[in-house]
Amino acid sequence: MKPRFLVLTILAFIFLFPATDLIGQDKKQDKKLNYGNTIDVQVPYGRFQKADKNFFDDLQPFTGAGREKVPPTDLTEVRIGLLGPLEGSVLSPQGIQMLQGATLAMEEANEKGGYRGIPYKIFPHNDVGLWGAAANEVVKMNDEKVWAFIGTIDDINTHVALRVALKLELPMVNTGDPDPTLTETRIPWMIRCIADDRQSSYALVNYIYHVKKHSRIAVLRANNRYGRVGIMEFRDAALRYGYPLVLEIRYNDGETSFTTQIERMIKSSPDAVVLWGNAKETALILLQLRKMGMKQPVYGCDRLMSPVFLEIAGEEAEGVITTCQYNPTLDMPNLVAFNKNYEKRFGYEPDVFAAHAYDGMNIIIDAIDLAGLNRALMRDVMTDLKTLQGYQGITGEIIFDASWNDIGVIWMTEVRNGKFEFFPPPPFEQENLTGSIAAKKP
Amino acid sequence: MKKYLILIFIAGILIILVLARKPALNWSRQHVNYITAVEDHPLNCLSCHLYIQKEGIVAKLINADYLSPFNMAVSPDGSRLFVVAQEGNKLLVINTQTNKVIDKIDVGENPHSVIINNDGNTAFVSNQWADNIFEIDLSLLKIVDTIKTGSGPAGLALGADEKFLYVADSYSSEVSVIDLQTKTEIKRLMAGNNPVGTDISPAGNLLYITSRRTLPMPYGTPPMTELTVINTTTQRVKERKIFDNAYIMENVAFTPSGDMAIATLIRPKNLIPAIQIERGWMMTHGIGIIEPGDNGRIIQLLTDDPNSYYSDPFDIVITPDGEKAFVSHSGVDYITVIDLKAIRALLAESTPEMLDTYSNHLGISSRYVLKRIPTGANPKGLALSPEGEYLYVAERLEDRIAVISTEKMETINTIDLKGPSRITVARKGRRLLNNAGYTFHNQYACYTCHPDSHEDGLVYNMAGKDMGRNLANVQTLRDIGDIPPYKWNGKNSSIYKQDGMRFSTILTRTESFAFDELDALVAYIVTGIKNPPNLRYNPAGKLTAAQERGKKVFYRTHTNCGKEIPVKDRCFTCHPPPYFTNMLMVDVGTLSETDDYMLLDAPQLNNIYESAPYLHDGRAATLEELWTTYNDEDKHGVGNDMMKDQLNDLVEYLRSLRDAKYYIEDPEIYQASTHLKND
Amino acid sequence: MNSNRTIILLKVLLVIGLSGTFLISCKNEPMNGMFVFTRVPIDNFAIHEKEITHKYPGAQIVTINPDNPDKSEIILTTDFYSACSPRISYDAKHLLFLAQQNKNDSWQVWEMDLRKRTSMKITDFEESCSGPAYLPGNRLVFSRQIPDSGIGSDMALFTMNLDGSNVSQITFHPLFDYCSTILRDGRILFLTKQLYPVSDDMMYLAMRPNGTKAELFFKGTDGYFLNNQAYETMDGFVYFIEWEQGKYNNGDIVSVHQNRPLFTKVNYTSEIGGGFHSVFPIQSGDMIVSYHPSETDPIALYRFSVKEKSLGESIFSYSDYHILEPVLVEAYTRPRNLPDEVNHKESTGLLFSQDINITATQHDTNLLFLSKATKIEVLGIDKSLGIVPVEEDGSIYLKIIADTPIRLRTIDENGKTVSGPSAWIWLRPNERRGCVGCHEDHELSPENRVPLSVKKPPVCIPAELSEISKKGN
Amino acid sequence: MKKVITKISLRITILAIVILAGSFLGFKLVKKPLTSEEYPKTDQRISDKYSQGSLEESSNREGITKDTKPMPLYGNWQTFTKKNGLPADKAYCVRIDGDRVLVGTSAGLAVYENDKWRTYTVEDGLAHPGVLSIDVSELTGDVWIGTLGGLNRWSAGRFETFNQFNSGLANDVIYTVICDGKDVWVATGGGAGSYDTYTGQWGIYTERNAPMHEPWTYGVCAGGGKIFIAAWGGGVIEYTTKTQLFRDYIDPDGEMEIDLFTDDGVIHDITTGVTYADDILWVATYFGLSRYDGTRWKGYLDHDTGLISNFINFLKANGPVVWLCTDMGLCSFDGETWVTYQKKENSMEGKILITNGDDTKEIASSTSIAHEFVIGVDTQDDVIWISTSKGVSRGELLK
Repeated sequence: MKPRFLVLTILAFIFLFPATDLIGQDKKQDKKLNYGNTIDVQVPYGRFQKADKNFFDDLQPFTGAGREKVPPTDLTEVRIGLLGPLEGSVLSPQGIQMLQGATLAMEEANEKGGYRGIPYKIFPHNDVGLWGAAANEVVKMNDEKVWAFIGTIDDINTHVALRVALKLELPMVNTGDPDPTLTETRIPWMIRCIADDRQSSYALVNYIYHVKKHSRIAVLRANNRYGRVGIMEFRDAALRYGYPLVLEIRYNDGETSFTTQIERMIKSSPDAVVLWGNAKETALILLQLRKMGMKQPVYGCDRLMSPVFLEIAGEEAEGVITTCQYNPTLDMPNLVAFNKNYEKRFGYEPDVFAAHAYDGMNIIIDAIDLAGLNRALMRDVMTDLKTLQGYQGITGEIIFDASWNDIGVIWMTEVRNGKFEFFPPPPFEQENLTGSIAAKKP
Repeated sequence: MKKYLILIFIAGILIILVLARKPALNWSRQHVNYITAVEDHPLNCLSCHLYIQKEGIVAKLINADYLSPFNMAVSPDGSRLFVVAQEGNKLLVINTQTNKVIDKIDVGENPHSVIINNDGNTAFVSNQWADNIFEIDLSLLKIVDTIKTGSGPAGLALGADEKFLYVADSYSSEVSVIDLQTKTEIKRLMAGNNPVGTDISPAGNLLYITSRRTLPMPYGTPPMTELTVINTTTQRVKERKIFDNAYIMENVAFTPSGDMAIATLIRPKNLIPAIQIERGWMMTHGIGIIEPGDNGRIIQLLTDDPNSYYSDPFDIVITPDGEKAFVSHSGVDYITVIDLKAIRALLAESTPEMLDTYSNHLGISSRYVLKRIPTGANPKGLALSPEGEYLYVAERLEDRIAVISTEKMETINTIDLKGPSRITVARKGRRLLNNAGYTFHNQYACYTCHPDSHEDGLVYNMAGKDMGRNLANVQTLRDIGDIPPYKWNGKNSSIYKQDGMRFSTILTRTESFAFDELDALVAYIVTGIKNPPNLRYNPAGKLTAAQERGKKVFYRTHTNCGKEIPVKDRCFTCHPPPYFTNMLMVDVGTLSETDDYMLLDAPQLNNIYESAPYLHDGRAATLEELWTTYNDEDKHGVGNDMMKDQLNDLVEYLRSLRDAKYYIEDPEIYQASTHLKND
Repeated sequence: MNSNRTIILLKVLLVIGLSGTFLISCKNEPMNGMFVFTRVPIDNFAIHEKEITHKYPGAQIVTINPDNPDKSEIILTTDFYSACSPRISYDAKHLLFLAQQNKNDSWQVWEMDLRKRTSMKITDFEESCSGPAYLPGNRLVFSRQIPDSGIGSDMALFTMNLDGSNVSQITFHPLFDYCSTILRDGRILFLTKQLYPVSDDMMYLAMRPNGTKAELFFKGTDGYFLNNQAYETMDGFVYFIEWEQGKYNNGDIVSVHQNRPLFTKVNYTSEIGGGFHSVFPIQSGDMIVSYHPSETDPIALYRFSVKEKSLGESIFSYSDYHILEPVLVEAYTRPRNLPDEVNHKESTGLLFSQDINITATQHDTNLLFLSKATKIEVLGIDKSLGIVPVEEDGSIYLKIIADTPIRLRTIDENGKTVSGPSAWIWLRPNERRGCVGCHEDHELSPENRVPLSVKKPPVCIPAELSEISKKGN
Repeated sequence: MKKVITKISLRITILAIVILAGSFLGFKLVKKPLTSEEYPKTDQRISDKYSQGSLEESSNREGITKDTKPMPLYGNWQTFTKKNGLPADKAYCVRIDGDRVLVGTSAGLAVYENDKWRTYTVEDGLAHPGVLSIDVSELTGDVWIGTLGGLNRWSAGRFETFNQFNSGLANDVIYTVICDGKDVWVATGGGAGSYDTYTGQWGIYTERNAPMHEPWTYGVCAGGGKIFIAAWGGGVIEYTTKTQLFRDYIDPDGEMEIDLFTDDGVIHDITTGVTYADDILWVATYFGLSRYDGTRWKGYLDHDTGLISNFINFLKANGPVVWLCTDMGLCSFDGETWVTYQKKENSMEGKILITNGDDTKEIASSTSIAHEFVIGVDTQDDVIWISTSKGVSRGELLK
C-alpha cells in the first residue's frame, strides 16, 4: 500500500512538478509543516513578527559545471570515502560502528555485482587528529578520487568537512551528526539521513513539559559544541513553550566527579533533570546525583541510549528517558535482516551509528546506480527531494526537507528492567496556534 | 722554642707534601686521563684550568682584545682603506700611502661590512649585532645617522643613483631596502637563507646577494643555496638563482663587463657516508659562476686540487681589467688567483654535461688557477685599489692587512693594525678552529661545519658503524664549554675527549692535535664563542604576550585536560635554564630505524631559533614539527593535548630564548620553574 | 817531580781526552750536512728490465763531506758483505739501510746510530726484505718477499716498530710492492707492479700506513718505467727517475706535484744526455743526483739545479764503483702521523661505490653504446666471490672479507661484462672505503646524494660471510 | 509519522491532478522555488522579468549612470578553458598581477603571461593542486597562494610551503589569503591566521581568543586599519590592527533558517566572503549580501533587489563597486545599480541585466562569461578576470 502511494506521489511530482510546486505550495501552506517540522508555536518569533526571509522555503540549486563530465572507463573499484572517529577518540566505538555499518552495505552491494560489475570500496579516514584534521582528510579523500563520502559524528569535524566538500564538489552524506546547524549552511552537496537534535529536542520538550507536566528543568550538559548546540534547540523549544530553564550548567569531557554541578542543581530545585553528553559521563552523573539525594526524573539526549550507559549506571538507569533517531526493535524485514547480518559479520549488535551509516551507504550506492559515476549528477538525485525522498531505510522512512535534513521519525526510549524500551513520541500539543501560520504567509 | 715550632710546622708540611705527592699525582693523572681520554696528556694544571676562565681578573690578564679585521672598502681615490674590525667594534681608517692606521671610529657591535659612496664622503657600516647601519661622515669621521634594519645586517650595496641602500639581513634572511633621503627602511624582500654578500651589476640594475645556509630542503635531499637577484628599478626580487649542492656562499663579484658574476661557495658531501676524505669525499670548495641574462647558466667549479683543498673561500674580487679574480681561502691562509680568460674559454667550450662533471672535478682547477699566494692567519675580506694594482687582504686572526701586487701576485707589504702584540692561548685556539691544516689534505676546518662557531644547518652521514646509519645534525659550539657531554649520544664527557684521538680517526683523518694545541682549542671554545644577541625575538628581555603565554606552556605541569604531566615529560625538566639543558641523556622517542639505540644528550636551547633543522638527525625542519610530526607518543614532552595556538605560543617562547648569561643574571626564571614544580 | 809531572801530564791528557770525548758526545748531529750514498761495484751493477727492487751484492754505504769529498770518504758498513738503500731518520740521527751480513744471507733491514756508528738489525726474516723507510711513530715500512700463493712470488709491504716488534702486513694483492717514500701527508708512496693475471706497468700508489685507502698516485706513460726511490720536497714536489723502455741507462729526473700527481709531470732532464739513476732533493732547493754521461762511465754524484734544469758540478766519483741512492744527512719535517682505523677484531671491510656506471670515459661519445651495468661481480684470485645486483642509482655497498685481494667487474642485464675486471684492491679489517664509480676519473669527487644501497645492510662477500658471522654470534 | 507522509503523498497526488490545468497560469506570475535538476534557465527567468535592449544603447543610457560616476560595463569576454591551456576547467580564484594573471584551479596554479598559460603544480613546489585563493604583496611582489593543502609563498620562482605541521598555520585548507603590508592573513579550516613576514610570528584567531563560536573561517580582508574575517557560522569578526581588539557582527535574530529583519545586521551567520573598499565593508553569504558603512547594515536579497542570487561564492570591492560571484552569474553593485553578466544557455552569447530600483533592462552581448557559476573575480584598470566552474574569462571595460 505504502509503496504504491509513494510511486504515485513521485510520478505526480515528476509530471506535474511546476504546477504542484507553484500552486500547490500556496495552497498547501496551511497544511504544510514549518521548516524543521516545527509546530507553529515553536516558530522563531512566530508569535511576534514575520521574518523578512525564510531561507529554506526554497531549494538551493547547484548551477555549477560538472554534469557533463564523462565517467571514467578504466575503474577497477568505485571508491567511497568514510570520515569518522576511528581511533584515538572517545567516540571511536561509535566510529567503528559507523564504518562497519557502511561496510556491510558495501559488501551487500558488491555481492550483487557492485556498480555494473565494479566493486565498491570504502576509503576510511580518521577525523581525529591535529587541529581541523577533518578538512585535510576530505582533501585526501578527494585526492584518492572517491565519488562521495560518509561522515562524521563529531559536529565540529562534520562542519569542517562539509565546507571542504563544497569546495571540492564532493557529495557528502551525514549519518551521525545531529547538529541542527549543519544542514542550515545551505551547501547543496550534503544530505543528512539522521534526525537532528532539533527533532529530538522537540520530542523531549513536548514529553517533559506537556506529557510529564514538568516545569522546572535543570540541564547539565557537556562543555563542547555537541552539548551547546543540542541544548540550544532544547532551551529555545522550552522557552517557546513558556518554560525557561531553571539551570544550565556544564561539565568537561573526561571529568569523573560532578559534585559541584550537582550541588548547584539541588539548589535550583528542579522538577526533572536533562543530561546532554556522552554515555560515560552522563551515567556517572546519574549515579552521583542519585547518591547525593536527587530523586527527580532524568531525561537525556540520544547518546545516553548506549550499553555503556546501562553498564555504568546499573539500576539507577531505570526510568531514564531519552530520544533515539530510530527504533532498532521494529519488526521491519530489512531492519531485522540488518541486525542479524551485522551481528553475524561483526560479532555484536549494531548501534544507531551503524544503522544510519548502513542507510547512508545504501543511499550513495543508489545514487550511483541512478546517476552513474558523476558527482554532480549523483548530487542531483540525492538532493532533488524526489528520487530518494521517502527512502525506506532500516532506520525508517527518510524524509528530507529543503535543507536536505532528515525530518523523519524520531523515537523515545525509557529504561525498563535494564533495557531501553522504545515508544513513539506523543503527538505535539499545539498551543496558541492562532495567527502564527497566517503571519508566515506572504 | 717558637722557631723550633715553626720549623717543625714547616717540616711537617713538607713531609705531608712529600707523602701526599704520590696520591695527588695519581689523582691528577686519573683526572686528566678521564677528561682527555688519553693517558699521556701532560700533567699541567695551568694548561687547562688557567685558560678556560671566562671572567675575572685572571681572564682579563690572560686574554686580549683583538681587532680582527673582517671586511674592507677603499675610498674612490684609493687614498684610504677602511677596515671593519669585527672584534674591536671599530672602523679603522688607513692611509694607503703610508700604510698606517690614521683613525679609529667606534661603531656598533660586531660590525660586518663597510661601503663608501661615490663621492667618498660617506661610509655606511653594518652593525650585525645591533640591527642597524651607521652612516659616517668621512670628512668629520663621525657617525651622523643610525638606520634600523632587519636582523643581522651584513653585506651592503648602494643603488646606482645612491638613493637607496640595500642591506643583507643575515639573521632574518631578508634584504632591507633603505631610502637614503628619509633614512628609513621602506621594505624587506625575502632573500636566501642567511644572506651576506652583495654586489651590484656594472649597469647598476641588478643586485646579487649570496646566502650561506641551504634553503629548507626535504629531509635527506641535497642542500640548495640561493643567490637572490634584485631588480633595483622595481626593487623586487627578479630571480632566485639556485646553487645545487652548494652552500656557504659568502661573497659575489661582477666582472667589470658584467659578463659573469662569481661567488665563493662550498660543495659539501653531507649525504655521502663520511668514510674517507680522499678524493673530496667530505668537502670541496670553489666558485659559482652566474651568467646574467635570462638563459644565463649557473656553473660551479672547484678551486681545490685532488690532494690539496683550499677550504673556506670567503671573499672574491675581480681586477678592473676583468682578467683576474682573487679568492681568499680563510681556512688555509691562501689567496687563489683565477685566470678569468681561462674560465671564459672553459665555459665557451663546455657542454652542460661537461660542466656538471667539472663541478665535482678536482683536477679542473689547474686550467684556471694561476697562483696560490700565502697570507697570514685567516684571510677574510678583500679589497682592490681603484686601478686594481693592489689587493688588500684582511688577515683576521693576524690583526694585519696584507698588500699584494696583483701583477706580481706576491705580498709586497703588510699593514699592522696595532692589535695586541701577543698571541693568547685562546687566540691560538681560534686560529686552530679556523684552520683546515688539521684535516687530511686541508679539506676542512672546524669552522667549515661550524661557521661563526655555530653550525652549518646540515645533517651529515657520519657513518658511525655502518654507512647508512646514525645521521648527525651539526650542533652549535656556542656555550658548549658549560654543558657537557658532547655528541648527540653524549659519549664524550669533555671537549678534550671530543676533539681527541677518535676525532682525528673518524673526522680529520690526520694526526691529532698536539696537547698544547688541544689546550688552546679548548680555551677558545670555552671562552671565546658568543651567542649573538637575540634582537629578532627578544631584544630587551621583555617577552611579548605570545611569548609569555608560551612560557606558561613551557613551564606547565598539567595538560589542558587538567591531568598532571609526569615530571620527566615536562619541558623544563630536561631543558631548565640557564642553558635550557639538564645535560642528561634521555630517550624522547625520536630515534629512527637507521639509528642504533642510544640515549640522546638534551641539547641547549639558547638562540635555538638560529639552529634549524632540529632533532639529532635534523628531521624536523622547524620547531613546530617537533610536536606536530615527531612526537606521536608524547615522549618529547607531553604536547599532543596542545591547541595549535598554544603550540604557536610555545614556539614563540622558544624563539625568545637568548644567551645563558641573561638567565644566570635573572633568578626569576629559576623561581618560575621551582614555583611551578610545587604547583 | 817526575811523578808530579807525569801526574800533571796525565791530568792534562785526561782533561783533553775527556773534553774531546765530551765534545764528540755533545755534538748532536755529527754527520749533519754529509752525503750518504750506496757504492756499487761496477761489475755487480745491472739494471734489469721490469726490476723494482735494487739490491746490489758487494755494495757499501759510504759517507762523504761535500765540502771536502775526496778526503772525507768513510765506509759506514764495513761489517757487512753488502749494504744499500740508506734512509735518514727525521731527526737525522739514524739511518735505515738494507744489508746482508754474509754473501748468502738474506737481505734484512738495519738501523744505524749515526752518532755511534753502530748498527742494529731490525728485521729478521728468512725471506729478503727491501725498500725500508721511516714512518712517524717509531715505525718503519719495508717490502718483504711473501710465500708463493700459486701465482708466483711477490713482495708485500709490512710495517713494524723500530725495535722489531709488532709486524703487520699492509698490502694484500698479487703485485710486487716496493716502498718509495713517506709523503708529507703521512701516506706511504710505493711502487707497484702487477704480476697476475698479466704483468703490467709499474705505477706509484699512495696509501695510509695501515694499508687502507690505497689509490693511484702516478702512472707513467705506456712503456715508461719508474725508479724505486722518490722524495717529496717541502713545497709538494715529488721527484723520481723515469726510464723509457729499453733505455735503462737513460733515466730522466721527473717530478709530479703532490696536489695533483696524475697530471703534473715535469721532466727536468729531457734535454740532457746521459742517464740519471737517483735523485735526492735537498732543502736548499737543489738536488744531488746519480748520473753518468754515458753508459760506459761510472755513475757519479752530481749537483743538479731544478730551476735551471741543468746539471751542476760533479761532487764525487769512483772509477770502479757506481754511486747510487744519495741522501743528505739533514733533519726534516716529520710527515703526519695518521690515525689508524684498522680494527683487527673485525674480519671484514666495507666497500661502497656511488654509481658503478660512472666511468672516466662516460663523455666519450664513442663509448656511449656501452650498456648499463646492473650487476657487479667480485672476483678473487681464482674464483668468483659473488655477483651483486646494484641499486637503481648504481650504488653498491659490500661487506668484503678483509686482507684479501679482489677485483670487480660490472655486468649488464645479459650477463656481459660492461667494464673490468678492475685492478686488484683489498680492504683492511674495519676499513670503510668509497669510490665514485668503476674505473672512474681519479680526480672526480662524489656527487652529494643519499645512495640507495647504504639504506640497507651491506651485501656480504663472499656470501658465506653472513653465515660465518651468524655462527660467530 | 509514516501515516502522515502517506497522507501527504496522497493529498499531493490528488491535488496535483486537480490543479494541473491551472498550474501553467501561475507559472509566469510567480518566482518559483527551484530544484536542482530543473533550475530555471536564467534567460527564461529573467527575460520574462526584464525588458530588452541593446548593448550600445545601454552604455549611453542615463538609467545606469549615477550622478557622479557611471556604473562600468564590461564585455568582449574572452574565455579560457582546458582547451586553451588551463590545467583544469574549475577555476577557484583569479588575481591580476601587473602584466600577468594568476589563476587558481583544481589542478594547479595557472599563470597567463604573454598570451600563454603556464601551470605550476606540486612538482614545482605548490602545496596542493587545489588553489583556492591568491594574493600579491604590493610591497614585495611575492605571491601568496592558499591551497587545499597549505599556504605557499611564491617569490621570484621559489615556492615556500607553510602548513599546519611545519609552521604556525592553523589549518592546511586555506580558503582565503590576503596581504596587508608586511602581514599576511589567512582564513582556514582551523581558524584565521596572521603571519608577520618580518618577525616570522604566526597568530591564530579562533574561538579561544576571538569572538567566534567555532574556528571556521572562510574569508578575510583588510581595510581601514582593520581586518575583517568571514567566520562561517559566526558572522563577521573585526580586528583592529592597532589595538589588537576583536568585535563580532552576527545576525541579531540568532536563527539560521530565517532573516527576521534584512537591515538589522549581517544577513546570516554563515558568511562566505568579505571585502572592503571606500570605507564600505561588503559581506557575502549563501543567503544574500550585506553592506556595512561603519554605522549601519543593509541587506540585499534576491527576491526584492537586483541581486541575481542569494548564493554568493565570493565578492571583491573595487572602489565604490562590489563584484559578486554568484551561482547565477557575475554581479556588480555600487549601492544603487545592479549589473549582472550571464551566459545564454548553449550559446557563446551573453547578456547583461541592469537593475535600478524596480527598473530592469536586459542587453544582449555577443560574448559571454565562461560559466554562470562564478567563483572568483579580480579587476584592474579596464580589465576584469573571472574564474568559474568551467573556465576563466577576461572582460574589458566598454567605453
